[in-house]
Amino acid sequence: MSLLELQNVHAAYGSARVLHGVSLKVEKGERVALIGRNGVGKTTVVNTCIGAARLTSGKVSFMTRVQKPIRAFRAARSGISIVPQGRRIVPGLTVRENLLLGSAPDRKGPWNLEAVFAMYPILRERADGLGTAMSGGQQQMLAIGRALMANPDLLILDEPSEGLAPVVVDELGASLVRLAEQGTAILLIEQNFGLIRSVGDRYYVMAKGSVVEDGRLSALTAEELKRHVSV
Amino acid sequence: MSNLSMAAAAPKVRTSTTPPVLVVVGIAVALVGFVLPWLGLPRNILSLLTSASMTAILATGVGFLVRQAGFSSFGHAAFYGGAAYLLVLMSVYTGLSGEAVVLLAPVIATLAAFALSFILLRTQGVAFSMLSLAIAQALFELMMRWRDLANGEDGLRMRLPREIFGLKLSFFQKADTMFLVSWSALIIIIVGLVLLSRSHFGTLTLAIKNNEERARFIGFRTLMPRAAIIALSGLIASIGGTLFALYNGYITPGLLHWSLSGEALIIAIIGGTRSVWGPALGAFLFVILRDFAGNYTTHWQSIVGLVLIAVVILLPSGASGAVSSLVNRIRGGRDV
Amino acid sequence: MSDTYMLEATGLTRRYGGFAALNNVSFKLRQGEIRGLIGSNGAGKSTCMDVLTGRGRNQQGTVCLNGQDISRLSERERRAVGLSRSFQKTNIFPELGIRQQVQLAARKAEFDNTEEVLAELSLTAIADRTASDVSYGDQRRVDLALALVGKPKLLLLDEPAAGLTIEESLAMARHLRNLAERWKLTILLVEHDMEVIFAICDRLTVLHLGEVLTEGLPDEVRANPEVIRAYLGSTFA
Amino acid sequence: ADATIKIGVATALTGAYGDLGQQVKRAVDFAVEEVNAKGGIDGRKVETQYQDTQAKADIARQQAEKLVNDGFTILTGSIASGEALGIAPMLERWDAVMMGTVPKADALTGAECSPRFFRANIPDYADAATVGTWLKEQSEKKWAIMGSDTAWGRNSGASFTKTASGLTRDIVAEGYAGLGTNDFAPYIQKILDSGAEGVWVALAGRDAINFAQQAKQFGLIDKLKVAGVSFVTDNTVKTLGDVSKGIYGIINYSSTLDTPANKAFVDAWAKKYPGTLPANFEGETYLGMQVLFAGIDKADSTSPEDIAEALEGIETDTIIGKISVRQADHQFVRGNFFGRIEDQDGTLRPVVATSVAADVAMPAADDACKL
Amino acid sequence: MLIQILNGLVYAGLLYIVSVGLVLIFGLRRVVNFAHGGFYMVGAYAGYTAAMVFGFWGGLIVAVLVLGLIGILLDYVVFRPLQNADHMVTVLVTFGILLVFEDVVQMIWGADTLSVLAPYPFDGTVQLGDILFPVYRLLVIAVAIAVALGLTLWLRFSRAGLYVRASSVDALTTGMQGVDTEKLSLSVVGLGTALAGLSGVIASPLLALSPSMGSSILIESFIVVVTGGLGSFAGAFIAALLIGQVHNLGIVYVPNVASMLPLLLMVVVLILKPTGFARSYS
Ligand SMILES: Nc1ncnc2c1ncn2[C@@H]1O[C@H](COP(=O)(O)OP(=O)(O)OP(=O)(O)O)[C@@H](O)[C@H]1O
Ligand SMILES: Nc1ncnc2c1ncn2[C@@H]1O[C@H](COP(=O)(O)OP(=O)(O)OP(=O)(O)O)[C@@H](O)[C@H]1O
Ligand SMILES: [Mg+2]
Ligand SMILES: [Mg+2]
Repeated sequence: MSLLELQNVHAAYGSARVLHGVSLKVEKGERVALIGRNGVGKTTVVNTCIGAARLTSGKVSFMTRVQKPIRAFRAARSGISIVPQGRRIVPGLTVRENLLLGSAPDRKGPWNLEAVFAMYPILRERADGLGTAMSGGQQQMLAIGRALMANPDLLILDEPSEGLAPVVVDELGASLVRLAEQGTAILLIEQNFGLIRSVGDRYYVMAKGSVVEDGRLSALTAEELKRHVSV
Repeated sequence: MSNLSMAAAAPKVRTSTTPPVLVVVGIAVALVGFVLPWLGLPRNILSLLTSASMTAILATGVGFLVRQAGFSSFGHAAFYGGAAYLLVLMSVYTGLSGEAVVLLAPVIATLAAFALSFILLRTQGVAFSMLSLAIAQALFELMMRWRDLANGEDGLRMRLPREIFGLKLSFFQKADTMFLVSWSALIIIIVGLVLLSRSHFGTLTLAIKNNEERARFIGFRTLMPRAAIIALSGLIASIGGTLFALYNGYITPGLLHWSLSGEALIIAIIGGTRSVWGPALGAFLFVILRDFAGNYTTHWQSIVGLVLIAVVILLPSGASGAVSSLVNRIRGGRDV
Repeated sequence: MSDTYMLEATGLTRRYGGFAALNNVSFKLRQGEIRGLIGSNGAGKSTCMDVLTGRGRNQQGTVCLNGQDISRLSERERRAVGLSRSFQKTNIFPELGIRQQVQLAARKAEFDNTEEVLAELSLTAIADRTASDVSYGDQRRVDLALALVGKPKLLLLDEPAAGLTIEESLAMARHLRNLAERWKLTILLVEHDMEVIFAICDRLTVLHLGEVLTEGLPDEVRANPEVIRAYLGSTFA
Repeated sequence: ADATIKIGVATALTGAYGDLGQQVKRAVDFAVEEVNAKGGIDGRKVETQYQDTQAKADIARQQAEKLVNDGFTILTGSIASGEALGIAPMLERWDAVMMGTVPKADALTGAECSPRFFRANIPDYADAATVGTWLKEQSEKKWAIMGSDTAWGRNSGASFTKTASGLTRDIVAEGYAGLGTNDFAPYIQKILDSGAEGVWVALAGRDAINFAQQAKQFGLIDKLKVAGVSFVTDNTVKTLGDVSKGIYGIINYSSTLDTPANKAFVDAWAKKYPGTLPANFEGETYLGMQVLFAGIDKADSTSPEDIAEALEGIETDTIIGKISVRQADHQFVRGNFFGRIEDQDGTLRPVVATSVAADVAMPAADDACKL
Repeated sequence: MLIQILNGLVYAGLLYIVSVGLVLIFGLRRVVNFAHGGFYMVGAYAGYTAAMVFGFWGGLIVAVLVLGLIGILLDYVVFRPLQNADHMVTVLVTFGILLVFEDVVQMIWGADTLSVLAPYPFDGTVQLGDILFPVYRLLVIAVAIAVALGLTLWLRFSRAGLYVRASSVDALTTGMQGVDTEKLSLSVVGLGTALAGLSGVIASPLLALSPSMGSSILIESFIVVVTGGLGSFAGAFIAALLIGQVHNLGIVYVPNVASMLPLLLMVVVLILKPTGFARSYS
């Protein structure tokens, strides 16, 4: 069953058209990487799925259900959690509250406050401090933890390695792989080759608002991958 | 970096230059204003336009503050009414010449605006609005309660010599002649503000409005420019108030009341604060609408309210925004 | 290299309540040096930049630029003596055009090569667009452009390569190296992208839990087991 | 004699004094309809136009000017004194004439008097004279004042103080509340704490109601003798019901006045506005219209200047008897009344207890007025 | 003196109930809702009319329900379509609504002032020391405390409260966590206006009803909200307490400047602490 499917999606911000026919699909348990240069529209793909960019034509479906109109909360309720670019930690809430915000009481799974704290101990230490009063990388951990709290079927991460120390990126890669092995599908938007390679299985390459290529990462050499990202 | 990062989307350019058509229309409107008194319009229309142009000056001041500094003042009546009160009080209590009184009133009001700006600038957003409201309202209460000075809610009559600036006082109190005065003032103010907003100072204050901290980090002082904008906006409002007092010869604390400040802000937003001339346009529309509604029904309040809601919802960038995009569309351009 | 230091920071400290985000950190930079400042998340790197540039309150320590004590100067005055920075959390003027704001930043320093900076950061094509309308990566480069124009003497960059592709990061690294030589810039670079760090830094300072863990040549640091454990992990060791 | 007589009514149709403006409108409509039914004045029909002033002086002035520009040069309708004070100085320049029927500020027929302004109702200083006659007979020695913090309220308080001290009564507490005050509790408590035996109230409209309602809850109305000006109106009674019973006060006009002319008026009124009796300001406004029409008739002209001239010194019969318009200050010289809210024919209403004759009720004209 | 302080508490209580709805709506929609004064007024009138059929308490329930519905409508028709517009625009729309409401109320109920008697069993007085105090006034204090407690507990400790707080600062992110923010804001705005209705009915035995009653209390409640710190419930509570006292004691001790004191208090607080007593939901 495809958890997320975009069919020939065109999307815009106001009158500025950004996506020109994007089709992609994430099946249950898959690990998919979405790559491309700055400004090609990767984040816009995510934004379209939560209604933050305007879908002008095409279809977006969660769990094979076509979304119309697209509303942010539907994604979450269909089991899709997002680690947004720029982290979007909610100001005024404590770390714990930010995490609780992400939890979905009616979804079962291994993730809860304790599990997240175990993965990122710094969050436990700071549990009652403001989420926004942490360093950039710590906030990134919080954003990832928050997304996991819902025990998602599909985890979308928009440049999660940004601002993370190399060790932490390594750990993130490992934990994403573990997650995938437990059955959570992953859509990873990244610039960091190491992370793409260690997590991704299939890939899509975007350029100028459309998907220009897709395939299996294992079939790509490092050189080819580099080239794709630079189109 | 080697490769160009190409934007995927067609560039969405926010026009920073006014289309020439608009400039031409603007000049034409300004000129038409100067011949209006000779067109034999009914007296009521002319006196309506005269009050509207004073309101327009006030709204221009308020709108400029929104546009250039991002502050929605709920207290500009303090400068408008304050200047009017200064003028009348000085005319009653001091032996100053008529000319001095007329010139000093806006000057003092502006200095007050400048001084107050340092208090106001400690806040932003809604708190700024409310602080300005509180200061203005305190002035209102003062004029209301200090009966010996300003005669409370019954108001005060101006006492100026029969002639000022070599002109008969009645020149300033008749609609046809006063219209020329206030219209000129309005045009000068708008042209001045347009020039100012294109200058370095204009860009700098816009930058400070956007991100005050970063402005400091690229090496600019941020307090003084903002204080200057507040003072300037106060000056504009007080010019309007001075003209009002001169024209009416009679003032009441209503000129200081928050509802007048609120009205000015409404007018500015209806007119659109993205352009310098928007609030003035809004003032003419608003004053004429209210008069029209008042002539035909006592439910002018509902009508004004409903029109306000409709305009604001249908034209979120205000009347001037609508005009601009209309002009653009006529010229075949894209909607911006 | 001369023996005079361009920047001398001593005893930099910032506390939040009882917690010291930065605790008595000292280091010195030579003229023309590119210094990498690395360390795990929350180590205090951004805080260190803040203290150097006078951002925020309750900071201790002295900062000397070319022998002049600038600890008491405001952000604006520090910029005037040649200290310029970029931000980890994008900090630009969203409503202004990209060229417009870069020119504004250049103005104070009577600097007229804004076009060059725009071109080198690949911003020329989008220079007339409003900053809030470009992608996140583009905005990060606008932030960098604001720091670069005006030929600062000392440039503090907080994760300039974050969100860039590897290609672009390396291009940026080369570009910085280049600038440093041409303009005789001194750079303090915070970055988690080790390719960038190892490509251009002369020396590295490693922070950990608000204190200096070690300082040295890139290769020394890279081999330091403590740094590997606390920060680098397997990939770069 | 063909032109119509155009009366412009600039009054508070909305806003805090909206209820008073509506009273003025009802009375003017009534008077005009009545005179037109009789064929007009000298064959000229009377026409009216209304403009809303919200009781704000600056708007009032603009609206009055608008009316004048439209040819409605005979003005009336001001509620707040400030409105009339703003308009009066302009009347000559506009070539208009104005009949005030509600504003009570002394200055209107004093320092700020105008050759084109006439006043039908009773100014503050004259009310004070009426109070004296009543207060003499009251046994309470200690009085408090609860006034509106406006020129009118302050004036009224000051005149009461003067009258009271002349009669060896003490003022033990004084409070003046701003227009639109919500909570009168602190004032009420202050009065109760002061040991006053009576309280003089100079509040109007919503303030009067608010005060009365809250004073009742604190037991002040039951404990103290309460009297006031503009307090004892049909409106207050209608709103307050039993709360208002027994309150004393100056009544400038009451539908209970026992004269044939008034009876006829009240009957006709009840026909036009079924189920209502003319209230205080309705009576006073009608009175003003009666005299105005007489003036126009006498002038035999629609020119404001002629009308003003004809009104000066005119003497005519009205619903409250014969009255004259004083030449010196254009004030109507007329009687005043003191009364009490009582149950009459099963309804509560202000009932006249004492009538004060014109010579006592209307002290001499103010020297400050130079016409 | 003690009685005067008690009177101050009563007024503070009233101000608090009026203000708290403003705080709620401001918190969620970032809009200073001028229409709130109108809702308060409509609540009072609706309660007045409904009371003729259902009695005071029935009227109270009707008014609260009617106002809640109006709030839901308001959110649906105004706040939601305008959520991406400049906040000032939305503020002006609410101002327009206030104007329309005042006019409509005047059309239906007339310009005359109306009054409502305190309901049984709160219509009497109690002996406090040697002074009689109206029981109804004590009830106002009690209602204010109940509202304060209820709201605080709800926002602090319930899941819905967490959602409200989150969505007030970042609706999109909150939505991404599976919260239907639009439904949430319908109910919160509805609750806010229902509180306006409640305050209108509660106020009516104290204050006379007139079409201008809304605007006359609006500014004072703005002062409370801003002094307390925008969006802060605890702040509003403290500010209402303070302003109630300042207002009352001012009238007693410095009557000539009493009307300026709350304004000056706000100015001073904002100068010393520009964010008011508190920063965010607390
Ligand atoms: N406003 C604040 N209040 C409390 N603690 C803070 C605040 N700002 C930062 N901190 C803490 O100070 C420490 C240092 O933060 P800093 O931002 O300097 O880290 P950093 O080294 O830049 O990390 P990163 O690589 O993740 O950006 C962190 O533990 C952070 O949580
Ligand atoms: N709010 C907006 N309004 C108008 N255009 C926008 C807006 N946000 C993004 N764009 C444009 O849409 C295009 C795609 O942006 P998007 O953020 O999806 O890129 P991206 O691939 O995620 O880039 P990055 O790697 O930099 O995050 C860019 O050209 C950008 O300029
Ligand atoms: Mg992106
Ligand atoms: Mg950092």
